[in-house]
Amino acid sequence: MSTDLERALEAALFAADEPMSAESLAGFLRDAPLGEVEEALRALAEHYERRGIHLVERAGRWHFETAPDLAHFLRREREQVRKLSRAATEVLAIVAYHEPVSRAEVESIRGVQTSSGTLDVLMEEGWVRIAGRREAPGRPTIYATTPAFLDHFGLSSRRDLPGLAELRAAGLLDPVEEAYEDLMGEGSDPDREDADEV
Amino acid sequence: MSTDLERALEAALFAADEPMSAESLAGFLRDAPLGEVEEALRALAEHYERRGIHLVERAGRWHFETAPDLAHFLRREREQVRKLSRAATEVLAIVAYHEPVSRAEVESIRGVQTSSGTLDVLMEEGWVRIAGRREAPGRPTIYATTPAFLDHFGLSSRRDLPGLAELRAAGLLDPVEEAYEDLMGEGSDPDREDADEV
Amino acid sequence: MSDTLSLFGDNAEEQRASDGQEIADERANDRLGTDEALYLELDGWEGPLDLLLDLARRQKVDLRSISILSLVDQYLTYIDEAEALKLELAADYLVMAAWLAYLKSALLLPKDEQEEPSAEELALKLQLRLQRLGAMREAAARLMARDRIGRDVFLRGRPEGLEIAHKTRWRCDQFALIEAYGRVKARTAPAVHMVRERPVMTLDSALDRVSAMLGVTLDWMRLEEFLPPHAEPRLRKSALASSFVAALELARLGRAELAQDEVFGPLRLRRVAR
Repeated sequence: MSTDLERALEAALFAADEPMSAESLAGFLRDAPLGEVEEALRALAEHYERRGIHLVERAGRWHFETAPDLAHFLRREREQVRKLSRAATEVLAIVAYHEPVSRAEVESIRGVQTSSGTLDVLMEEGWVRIAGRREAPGRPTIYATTPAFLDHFGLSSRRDLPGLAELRAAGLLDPVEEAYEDLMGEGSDPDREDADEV
Repeated sequence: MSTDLERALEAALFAADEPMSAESLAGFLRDAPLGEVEEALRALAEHYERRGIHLVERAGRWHFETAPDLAHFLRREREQVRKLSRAATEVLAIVAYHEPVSRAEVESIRGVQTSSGTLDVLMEEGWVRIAGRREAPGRPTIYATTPAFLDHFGLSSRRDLPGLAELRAAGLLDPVEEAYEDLMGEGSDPDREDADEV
Repeated sequence: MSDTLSLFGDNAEEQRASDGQEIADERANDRLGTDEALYLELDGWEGPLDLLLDLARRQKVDLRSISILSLVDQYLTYIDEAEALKLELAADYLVMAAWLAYLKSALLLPKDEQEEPSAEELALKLQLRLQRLGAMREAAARLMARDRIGRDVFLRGRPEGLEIAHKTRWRCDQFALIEAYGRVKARTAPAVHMVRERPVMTLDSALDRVSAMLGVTLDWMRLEEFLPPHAEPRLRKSALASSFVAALELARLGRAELAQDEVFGPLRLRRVAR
């Protein structure tokens, strides 16, 4: 059974927005004797020892905190699946086809600046890893794919990635404009032909 | 001795910055069975009943708060409650006891026009919300109280409104016309005899 | 809220339970201390019904057994005195006064001379209204007297908050990967410009052809007549352009004259006789 003083201390510490010393708590409680306050604090701390909340003293000031072993309970992960962005997919493909590559090389192949966040995303997902540094001026970091990458994309090795010849045969290397025209139906635009010929 | 579940709930409710339903607590605690969570909450509430902090349920959501009997010394430093005007107090009571209620109905009970600021103050405080429109001529907006209202006034549900049952039994929540018809219809109400005496 | 609660008192609950009524009563007492106070607090009432309710409470009886007639008298007296003091009364107080004066006279009339609705009905309804307002006023006081968060009970001073870590899983399939590579390669492949071979008439051959044909006649000839007669359309366009430039060149050299009668009209050409 907790004493009235313990109850009052409990409430005061709970509502306080910063840790409180025994002195200031005693002042709060209509100037209760300091010795009694300290004793009550120790009794309270003992009561909470095996509970989900602990009463702890740090640098002479007391506060409640959640039990350290429960920290993982107080954090919930919410997973959210999103489609990898076009830029990230391109970077991943370049790393896969050219590994190991530096960021500068990825950019030169893509022809576009690549934000550093893009490689971070790929590394966080576990598809790309840092594969060391290139022995070249500036010793740039180089990147490569991981086994998890092969797993996820159903490849047994990087050699399974279709080569350039196959890409071409599949129409995947056609310049964008031509591919567009293919889609729109070839030569179906006689006006356009005439327009070319003046 | 508290169980692991109780400890986890204790910590979660302690750390939470808003009241939590049993469902969301269960979700937090790695999807613990709802029944067990509810049971543990009741056990915890009982444990805290005689302590300086209470675990209370308001509108289906749980939170810790300081014991009411310790109010006066905690209050010393922190008067956090905005003072409500008398008009706002009355409008709040009318909304709470009659909800959902239109502004015209509030005005007919009070016998005065309600300035729009009054309802705004209550809505800003988060105690009153718009609850749709009444399917009646003019489709007037109707108002009701919020879970935050129950929270603030320490009510588990609207059924806990002080004197609600008595007011209802006495017909004091019925409109005047209805009450009048009832009185005339029965004619056996001794109160009415008194009332007629002029 | 009473200040008499002791820190560790056990009877706090009971005390608080009666606070609502106390508050309502206190306010009524404050308000109704003296008649003088009545006038001075004119702004304190929220309309005539509020004033009537306070007057009714003065009768110190249950609202169900108040005397409407004496209530009407009190109200009318109050209004009269307020007017005597030249206090400005809001219109609704005067409207209520007029209505109550009517009610009073109706209540004093013999019943059989009354119209519908009867004075008794009006009086009863007024009483019912006062009861309802009184009930809500009391309910409001009891509500305000409850243990309120931030006044009587307090929440945790500084909660850590529960953390919800949002983790994103990325989705991508093999085709999207390969397609992306194709896209990159296609986009960045060195551009090779191939010029298709096309049937053309060069300026030189047009110059030869036009000057040769000019030698044949002195008459004006349309530019089109210098073009190869059976040329396919694309060659014909090229020949037209080259022949036009050739004609300009010959004119510049003084070997030919050019004429065009109107804008976009036929362009004619003839040899300059020497």
